[in-house]
Amino acid sequence: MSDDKKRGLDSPLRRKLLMGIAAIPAISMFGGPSFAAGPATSAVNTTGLAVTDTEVTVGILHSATGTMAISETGSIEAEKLAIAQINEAGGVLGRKIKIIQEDGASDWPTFAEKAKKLLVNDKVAAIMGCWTSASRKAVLPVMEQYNGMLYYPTFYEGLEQSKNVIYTGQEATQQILAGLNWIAKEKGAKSFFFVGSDYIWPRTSNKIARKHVENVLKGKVVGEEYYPLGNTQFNSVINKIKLTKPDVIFTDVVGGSNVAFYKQLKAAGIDLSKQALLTISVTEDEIDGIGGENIAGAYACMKYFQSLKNENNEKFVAAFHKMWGEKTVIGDVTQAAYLGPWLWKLTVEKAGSFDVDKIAAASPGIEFKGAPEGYVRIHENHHLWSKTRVGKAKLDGQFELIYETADLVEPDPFPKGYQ
Amino acid sequence: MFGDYSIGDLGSIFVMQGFAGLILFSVYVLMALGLAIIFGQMGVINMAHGEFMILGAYVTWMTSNFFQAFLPSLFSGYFFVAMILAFFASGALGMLVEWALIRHLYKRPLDTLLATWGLSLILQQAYRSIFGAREVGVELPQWMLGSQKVTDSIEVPINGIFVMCLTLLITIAVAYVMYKSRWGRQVRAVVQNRIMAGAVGINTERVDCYTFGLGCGIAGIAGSAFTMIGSTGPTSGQLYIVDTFLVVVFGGAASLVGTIASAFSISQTQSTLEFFMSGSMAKVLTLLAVVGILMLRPQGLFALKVRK
Amino acid sequence: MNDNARFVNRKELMGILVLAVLLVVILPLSLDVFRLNLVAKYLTYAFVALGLVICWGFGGILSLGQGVFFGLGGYCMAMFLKLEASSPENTKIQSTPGIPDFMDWNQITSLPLFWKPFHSLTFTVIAIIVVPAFFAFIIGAAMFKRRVGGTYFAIITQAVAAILTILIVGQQGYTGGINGMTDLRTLKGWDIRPDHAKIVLYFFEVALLFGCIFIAQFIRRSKLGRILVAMREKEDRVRFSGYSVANFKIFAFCVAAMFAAIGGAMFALNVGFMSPSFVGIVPSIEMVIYTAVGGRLSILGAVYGTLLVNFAKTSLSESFPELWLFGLGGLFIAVVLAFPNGLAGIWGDYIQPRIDRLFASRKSGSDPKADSKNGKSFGPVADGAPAE
Amino acid sequence: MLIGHQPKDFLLSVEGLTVSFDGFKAVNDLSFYVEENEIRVIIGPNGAGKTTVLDLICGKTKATAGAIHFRDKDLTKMKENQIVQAGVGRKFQNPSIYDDLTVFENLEISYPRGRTVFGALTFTRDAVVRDRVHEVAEMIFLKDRLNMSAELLSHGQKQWLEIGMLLIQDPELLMLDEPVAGMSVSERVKTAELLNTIIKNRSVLVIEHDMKFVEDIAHKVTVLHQGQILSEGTMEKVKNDPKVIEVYLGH
Repeated sequence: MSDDKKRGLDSPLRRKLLMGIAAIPAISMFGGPSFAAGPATSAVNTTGLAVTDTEVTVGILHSATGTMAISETGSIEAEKLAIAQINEAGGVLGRKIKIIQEDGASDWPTFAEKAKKLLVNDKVAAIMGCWTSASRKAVLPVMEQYNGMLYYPTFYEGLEQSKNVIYTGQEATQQILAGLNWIAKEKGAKSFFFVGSDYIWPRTSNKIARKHVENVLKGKVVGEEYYPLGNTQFNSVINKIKLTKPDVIFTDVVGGSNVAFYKQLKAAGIDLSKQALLTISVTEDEIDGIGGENIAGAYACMKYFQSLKNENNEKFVAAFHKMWGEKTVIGDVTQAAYLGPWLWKLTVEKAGSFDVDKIAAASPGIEFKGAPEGYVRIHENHHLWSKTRVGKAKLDGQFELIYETADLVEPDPFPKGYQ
Repeated sequence: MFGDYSIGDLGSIFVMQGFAGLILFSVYVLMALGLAIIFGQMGVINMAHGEFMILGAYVTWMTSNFFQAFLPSLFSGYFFVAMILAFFASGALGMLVEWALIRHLYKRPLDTLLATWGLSLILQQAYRSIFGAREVGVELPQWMLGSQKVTDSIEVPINGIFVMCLTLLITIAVAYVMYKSRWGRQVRAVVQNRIMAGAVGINTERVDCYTFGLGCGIAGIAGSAFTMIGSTGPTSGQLYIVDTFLVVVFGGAASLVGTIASAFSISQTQSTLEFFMSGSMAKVLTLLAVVGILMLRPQGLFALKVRK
Repeated sequence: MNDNARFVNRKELMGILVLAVLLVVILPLSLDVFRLNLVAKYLTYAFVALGLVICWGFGGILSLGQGVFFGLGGYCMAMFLKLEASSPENTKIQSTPGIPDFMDWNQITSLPLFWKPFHSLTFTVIAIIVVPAFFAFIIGAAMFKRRVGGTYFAIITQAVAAILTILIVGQQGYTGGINGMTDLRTLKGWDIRPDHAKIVLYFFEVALLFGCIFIAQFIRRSKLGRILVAMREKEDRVRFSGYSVANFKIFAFCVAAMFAAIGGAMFALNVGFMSPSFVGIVPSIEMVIYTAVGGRLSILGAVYGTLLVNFAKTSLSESFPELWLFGLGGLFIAVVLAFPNGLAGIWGDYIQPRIDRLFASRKSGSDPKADSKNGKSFGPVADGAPAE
Repeated sequence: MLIGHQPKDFLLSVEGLTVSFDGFKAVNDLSFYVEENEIRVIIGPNGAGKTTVLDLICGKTKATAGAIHFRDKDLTKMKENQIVQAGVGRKFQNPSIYDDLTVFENLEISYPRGRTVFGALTFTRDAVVRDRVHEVAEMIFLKDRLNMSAELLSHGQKQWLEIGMLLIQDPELLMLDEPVAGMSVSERVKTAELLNTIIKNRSVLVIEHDMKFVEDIAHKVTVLHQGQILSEGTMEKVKNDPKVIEVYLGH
């Protein structure tokens, strides 16, 4: 444990250094693999993208500053890692990937502005980016107007589908339903208490969860509460939870509020080894701030945990740690962000072109067997087929895999009966 | 909504809810005390107050790491050391800021607001560069976790009790320093008549510097205490700033009693409302009530009528 | 002295012309459409800064809640555009076609009553001006009649900004929540997204901006402007000269609110969406810094200050996102400590006198007395004491 | 309406006026009357409540009890600007002028026209205004300083400017708080001369310490002590009042 804590002192500095290195096109870091001469540029790029005979430019657009930097740092790291690996393996159609990174500064209009800059000025072939729904909603019209390609990593509320976006995270039904089924069966849960931050993702997720609890599981939602983003006082809702004694607390609290919520829950004497709690908003990244001791015993419903035991994941975790520091944790979104550049590479190679229209058309059916979460495939609706998993938080901040769906779950961004 | 519950259940919930209100009250007092000293006594609006608090939180985090690494046997007591260090770290930074920045702006209170806002941006970025963009988790000693069972159905969180005791202690200390000690008399003398105070031999510059340092130091303690209930990240300080200012202004800036009374009324209103409606609406209604009352009574709850 | 009574004097006219040449000729010719659209976005903040010059610079009333009015104006415009973008054909995949998408997501099945008037452009344009002005009037009347001022007013406006943000985010079925209103497309059937539309909108906005500059200039040149300055300095004296100080403050605050609202509406048009991230405390304070950098007493300075800070923000954050926050923070401190009159102060103290000397040596025939007088009141009151 | 109506029409009647600050009664049950065209001087030791009385009349401080009637208007219920518009002008102890404006602008702002927001916006500097400003400027010895920024004036000139600002308002009741304080001897003489011209055709309420000056101008003197009237009457009568001698003049 003391080991775990010491890293905090040295890792940011070290991360800084490493980031600086990574900013140099990754070729220098990996010793310059030889790039096979690819097909002629005129053939693979008919729309004036920033593609030369040796290089293709891709944008990374996340918040490096502001309140969201806490969450988005992992995504930036994962995307840089994936791109470095792709370059090491020979690039895309014989071209090395060059990164232009922009800072969305946790501000939605800035995201739109930077997205536009990446597409219009820099003519990037694809953008890996966005984290919050709000930033994606701001960027989406820009992507559609200027015909860009966005790889969006976060699990989100659904109700969206675009030719110009590949959603590498799960949409709400994909993430939630299997988890609810599991906990209802496993714990015999009949009553649920929902706590969320007050914005669209928790509200939509809870709406879906409520319909599922009431209509499918024949259970009851005994409370549904929302707090403003950044709220730090949860004692009142904790009292309500104590009053209603739900079988399951279902949470989608985000950001700094998360930390306050679990600390106060623990302090109020709610023992998560006895009281079932299912969260869809806490990944390994969040536990870093919450502290493992405050959340141990809670269940999280995700598609990926750092502790997954498979060959792909072990390689991924090792590479990630090599690049970003041994103790950097990897959460669900970080893994989904890692998928973005790979899926794009595979699609480009299948389409034989960087043109956005061709990539959009070629995307459905693309399979990525090297995904750390296991096999994934792009659906016609541009979301991913993926498994849903339930993990139990441990003291050391990792999750222990408890349950996973047998098959890939189909993404359903406009779920019938849940709207 | 209460139909399904027994009288006993409801009773204990109301007790616990009252306690939740008291915790919120303590948190508000702790946040606002430092600001009340600075704003009330010096008229300076310190927009970087939240960042001084977070400095205290980071100091606590570093202290806990240090104890875990080098003095694991004393870990259970590290929190007290951390609070003292937090006080001095934030206080020292505060005095530095006073000397370099605030001192030149006493005649322009609105400008201190802009300058300290700039300072808060710089501090946020500094935290991000030094400690990383991610939040840090501060590990607490075992005895500070969990809750104390009072009866079968009534439990009170230990960290809540801790915050309340701390608040009481600091309030008494501040009251003593401000109203009983020689130094407190000097501070008040400077507030009432700077020129006269200077003329009778009070070093007004030093008094200002220490006052600002004291306010920031208390912010540091508050930040240290809040690692028990909240998050520690580069931008966490901003979560507190509006609430803090409203508590101080609502109380009537120059009055310590006012600050406490206002913290009490705001926290009780909010925690009561929270029980009957969603947290978001409770917050909106509380803020609206505060702003509404301030419009009717702009001098705050406890301002004295003075001869101008 | 007679010159003083005129609405613009020669030097001020020169200043306005220079700005006009910059905005109408130089920038459009030298920038591509993307960058020009960025300038258009920055200029929407210039409206707010201009309003702050009147209410903070002249009147001494510092509002930290200008984002509220920017937001109200922007939301009014965005509601109209959103309704137009939500025609039944565009929204046929929704369970209730014909209402904005976010309402559909929140199980709202019919258009709320307060949305209905926003089908009319005329109503919308009126609302953009009237709603924020009315709101400012209520706040102003409540505060100024009871003589709340200075720091108290600043903090209360800040709280108002916080309340409105929480409300907009919380009532997402009616407001679009934290995502805001996105994907705005057409204005009366005219697509606002393509490049040529952006250019038209840019010029329209510049024209509006000059309209506001002239209004601000008119106010400053009128007796009302002098009363505001007098009030900032000696509020009591103004009262005892027979003026109702509160009414003048309310007026200044309302004008500032209207300017901010026009800026907000132009933002919605230029950028194509509106979100609560403009309503809160952080953007409101940032808008104050634009004014401070330009010089809080200078009408034209507000425009230059806004452009400068935003250009710096964009270019610095493109290359050094971390440095940017240090830079912005440092800018706040530097402006307050070293240059309380901002760019206009630097211009008036250092550059203008040299130019004057240059001119004076060339044509000694000009009236030196009038010149020095004008120089002073233009370089916007370079010697003026800081507002507070 | 008949109750409390004074048999004789005073310009200003102050009755039972009381104000307390946290229990301390700065003015205690004070009554006095000022006639048309009367020059009344209020004297009294420091802290007697002189300035507070002026503050109460002009609305700067609100009375705890009592009434102040100016003609048939109850000033205690009016705001400062309304009181000014009713015809009461006030000069403060320290010169209170607008440093950022020129002398001309200082006087112009005080010119009683365009006092509403809209009026101020549409106010034009026409010949009538200019002539009046020049006329007043001449009276207050600042004719050739009209375009000067007011902050550059000397202390005495600032006092004159403030008097000029009152003059241009043409109030029926003029209240002056220590108009010659801090002036040089020559300025004092000029000020007395100035006051003698401007007090014609109006009532004046003056607070002053300079006894010589008081004797020169006062029709009637009121002596305040601890918020109450100690003595009232002609200078002669007051000077010989033993109570007054004890608390004030004797020292």
